[in-house]
Amino acid sequence: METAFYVLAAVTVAGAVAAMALPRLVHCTLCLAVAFVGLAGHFLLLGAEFVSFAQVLVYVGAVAILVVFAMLLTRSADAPPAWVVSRPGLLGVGVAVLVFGCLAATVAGSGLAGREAPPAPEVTVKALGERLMAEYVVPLEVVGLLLTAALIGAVILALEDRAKGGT
Amino acid sequence: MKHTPGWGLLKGLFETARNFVGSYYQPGRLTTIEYPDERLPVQENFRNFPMLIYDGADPERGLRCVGCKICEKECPPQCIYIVLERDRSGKVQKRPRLFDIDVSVCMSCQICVEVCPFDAIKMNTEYELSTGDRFGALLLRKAELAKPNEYYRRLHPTEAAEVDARLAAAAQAKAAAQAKEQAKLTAKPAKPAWSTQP
Amino acid sequence: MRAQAGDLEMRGAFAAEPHGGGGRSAGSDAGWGAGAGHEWVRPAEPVGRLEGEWLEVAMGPHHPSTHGVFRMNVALEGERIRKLKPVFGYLHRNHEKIAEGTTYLGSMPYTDRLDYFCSLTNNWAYALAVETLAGLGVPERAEYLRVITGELTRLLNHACLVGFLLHDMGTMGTPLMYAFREREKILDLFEALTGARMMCNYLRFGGCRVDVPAGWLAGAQRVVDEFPRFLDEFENLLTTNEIVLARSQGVGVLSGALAVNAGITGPMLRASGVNYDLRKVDRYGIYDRFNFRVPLGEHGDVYDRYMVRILEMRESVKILAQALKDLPPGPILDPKSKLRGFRPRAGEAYGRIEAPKGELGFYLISDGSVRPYRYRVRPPSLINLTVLEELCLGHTVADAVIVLGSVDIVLGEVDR
Amino acid sequence: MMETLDQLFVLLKRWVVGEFPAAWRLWLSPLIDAGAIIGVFAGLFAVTTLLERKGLGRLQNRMGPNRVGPFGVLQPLADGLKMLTKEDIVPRAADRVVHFLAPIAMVTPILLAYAVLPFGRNLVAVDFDAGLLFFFAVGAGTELAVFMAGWSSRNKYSLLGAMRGIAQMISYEVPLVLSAVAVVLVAGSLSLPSIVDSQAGYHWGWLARWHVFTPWGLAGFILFLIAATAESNRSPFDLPEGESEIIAGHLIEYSGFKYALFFLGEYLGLFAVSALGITLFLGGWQAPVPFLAWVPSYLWFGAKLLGCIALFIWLRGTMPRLRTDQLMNFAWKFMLPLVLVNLVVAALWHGTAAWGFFGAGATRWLLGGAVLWLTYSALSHALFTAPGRGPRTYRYAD
Repeated sequence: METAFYVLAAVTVAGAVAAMALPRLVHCTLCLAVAFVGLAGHFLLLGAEFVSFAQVLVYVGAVAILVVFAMLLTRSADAPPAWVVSRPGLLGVGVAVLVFGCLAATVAGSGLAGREAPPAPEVTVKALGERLMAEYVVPLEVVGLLLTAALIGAVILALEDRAKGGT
Repeated sequence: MKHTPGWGLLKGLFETARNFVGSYYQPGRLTTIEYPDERLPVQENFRNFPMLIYDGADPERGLRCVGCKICEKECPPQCIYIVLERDRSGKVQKRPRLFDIDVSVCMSCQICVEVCPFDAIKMNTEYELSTGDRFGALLLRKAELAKPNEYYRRLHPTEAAEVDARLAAAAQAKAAAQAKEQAKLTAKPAKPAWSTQP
Repeated sequence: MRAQAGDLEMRGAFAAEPHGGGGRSAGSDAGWGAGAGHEWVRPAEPVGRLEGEWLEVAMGPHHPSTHGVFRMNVALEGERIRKLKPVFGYLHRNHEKIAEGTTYLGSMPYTDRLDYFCSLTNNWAYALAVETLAGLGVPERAEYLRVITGELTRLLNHACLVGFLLHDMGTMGTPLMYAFREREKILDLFEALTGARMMCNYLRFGGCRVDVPAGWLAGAQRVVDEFPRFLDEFENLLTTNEIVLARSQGVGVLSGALAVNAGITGPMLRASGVNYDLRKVDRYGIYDRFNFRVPLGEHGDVYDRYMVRILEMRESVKILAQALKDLPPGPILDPKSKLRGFRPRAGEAYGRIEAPKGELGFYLISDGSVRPYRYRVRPPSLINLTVLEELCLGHTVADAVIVLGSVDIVLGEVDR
Repeated sequence: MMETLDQLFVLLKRWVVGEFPAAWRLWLSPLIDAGAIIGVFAGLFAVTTLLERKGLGRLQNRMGPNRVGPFGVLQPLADGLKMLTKEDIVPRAADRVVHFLAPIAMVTPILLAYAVLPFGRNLVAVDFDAGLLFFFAVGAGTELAVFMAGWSSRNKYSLLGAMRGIAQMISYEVPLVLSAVAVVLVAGSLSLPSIVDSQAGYHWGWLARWHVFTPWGLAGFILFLIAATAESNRSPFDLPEGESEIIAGHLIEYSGFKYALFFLGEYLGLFAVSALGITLFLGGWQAPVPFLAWVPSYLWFGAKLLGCIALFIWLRGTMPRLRTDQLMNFAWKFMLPLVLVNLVVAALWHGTAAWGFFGAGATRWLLGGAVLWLTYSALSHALFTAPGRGPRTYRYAD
């Protein structure tokens, strides 16, 4: 299990780094998908089947595809810039390191770090569903409503643009 | 017209199913001829490339062609090449020394057959002519083109019967004319080299 | 458009272009369209915000659905066609100039090769032109034989065309195979009669080359009797298929007015609702003796063009049944006609018939020699093709393919 | 005896695994499963290519392949040899790495999907609690493969093909998943073996309790089949390949072994999605009638799979292709509402399961069927009928 964790971690991190660093947008997207799959592997390793599969379904099956589709439609993926890391980019790395340091220090300083992890509860899909549909049904519905509103809003925006464009 | 959606799709599926089943027992549905194993019968009128007809047994002497070059002139793609025979003194003889047909050019139009006044060139029905040598083997020489009259009769019986009757009538008329002339002049004219045997 | 966009152009693949852009080098800027004097479909620079970039695609000459070596240069927005330029000439064989250098008879086998699906109607149009020029008559039996072979040709052409059209819609060749199955039977008849399946070279000036062999008429009768069954089967297969309806109705609409102005003829014109069939208008040959009707479309879309052809086949079957019944005995060749040394008097003539694809005409000028002084073909395929862009604009790539299919072209005739 | 025959492969594996030391067993068991799945379904792929060519041939009144071996049975072998010996062409402008990875990315997720499918009683590689979700999740990976192939080939046709492919697969995933959700709703489980178990038994001792014999199940099965056809890019939804329009779409620049891999992936996808349809609606490996229950379960499964494949071949030989916009309209405006209504009907069916009065079954059937039929006719009337559309009559001039 240890080995599996390290392999998955390596894949995930490598995918994430490549997604940031590669010059071609298409390669970045594909690497991002690899990172998503790696994350799903971690969930699986933790025994969270449902979350893992949902991760693949949503992130690989939808988010990555969305990016890909945007690329296909715009063709901006064809022109790779010479070098991606600009000076503000380096600044960004610095900020990221700072933030990571802060968070790590906080976590290490809190009481959580030393505590023995409780045994993972056995989560079945059934239990998950029952929770969502009974206890958390109102938040779920609110989220659904919000997403629907966003969807309709996007459609309306696109429609307006087309009307102005004249075609 | 009332049209239930989906019905057209089902009708199409039914039709293909009928054809699927039908192809196993209705010969009209499965028209495939598995060529190298079986062959369609050659139709009598079928034509492929021209051939030269000779009478008797000797392809050289019995050749009906007199080298008049009409076919060479009339051939639309000009695939016929004729050189006449000359005797020792250089005098042109009434038979071809070379008679080549480039079947890579020939378009099987049969015009040479129609314009030939001597019924010397006819259409062959041989169609398995594929070869690896497209320059040499597709240029048919006189020896390859020459076919006996019996062969022609076998390929095109109806047409050959007509031709034979016509030639026989012509030969008879000629013989009659000759006999008349002979009787009148009592001289013996040289027999034309291209006259055919009755 | 940015230079980098050239990445996706199929550079160099268009170097050998038969028309235009003579001095263009293969590696020029964006591959094509940049050459001098070569008008291409590239849009003017700035486009609307959401219009996106146009993708230029050369469909053909090596494309399975261009019915030969035909090319459509299309500019796509997504999959919508914004511009379309037909490019042809890949199969140009110099037919008209060759004909001016050969005898009248010598051109007859070449006409077989114009529209190689319909050699017998090509023969007919050419024979009609020469007969008009030379003042030859045609014996009655030969006229009947011409009608029989001509209508059989129409059957096989239309059957194959609708097969190809549906194949272009993506039916995996099933209707095409059924059409070819029937075509096979008609081709067998042609072979028995004329000696060749496709390059028939059957008609002669003033009649036909050979008379029908024994048993041929019975065979033809059988084929004609069975043909309506094939048509029923074909219509069951796809005529009311919802996908076919959705694909072909309202697609490639050709208005009657445009069709007339563009000189469109044949089933394509009639599908647009214009009643013009040379068999009725000219009554050439003996068509006034037969009882048949002319189906007319209403919308002028791909579906109408499909259905008009199906209905025309049904009418052709009627004509064939009548002609086979009435075929009189007699000679098949005008005694005045001759094969060699045929010299029509000086003058000019235009002979036209209703070929399966439209009005096929031959225009001849004679100077009294054995060769025509001028020889010109009016090819229905080419002229029907001229409205292609009109029909395709605003539709998708998939529609362009079936619109082209419904025009019914044979490149041998388009390029000549 | 029959019990042993039914469990033959399970016992065989148990025996083989048992022969090895305990440390190996953890790894050996999945390896054997994977090997068996790859072997069996690659074999089925070979058989199917032959069956398809033969079947299409007969549908089109042709012979089909009959030259290699008796009745052409060795044709797949010849095809395979041809594919392997062909030159592997990569366009100069192509993105070589992505071009190389695309076929692999196509086949791998599809093979993974087989892990959760129960091919017979106890014959399943992994029984995930969320097996159905796993199936759909890995299936999503093939979309990326289509994109990789289309984009990396650097061909306009392949780009168009990839665009069509992704749009189509995404759109049809929604009705595909939702039609499966109806089953989940009734069976109360995402695990495929338990879904099969929920269809065990017979009404009145002869009518199998398969979901397809309920109104929502029948509608769901048809919708599932349509969506599955679209997901596996087969006619009438073969737009991404559309060889009369964009020649071969995303596959245009592939040759040799890579093309064969795509081909394999496509067929494996077809088998997988058919197997899922069988599991969800056709009772999985259950026998259709009680007196034939002695036949080993995997044989029933195989027979049903072959039946599905035959159906797909039949459809392919008959149907024309849709157009892109019609395809999208069909998915979003027709299938999606219908599938949602079907979900409601399934819920009603589930809710009224306790009805006990005489003729309750018939009433439920009629009610559910009526709701679905009304939705179907209303939707098709609203979407597919317009003035000038539909069969026409023609006038004649004399």
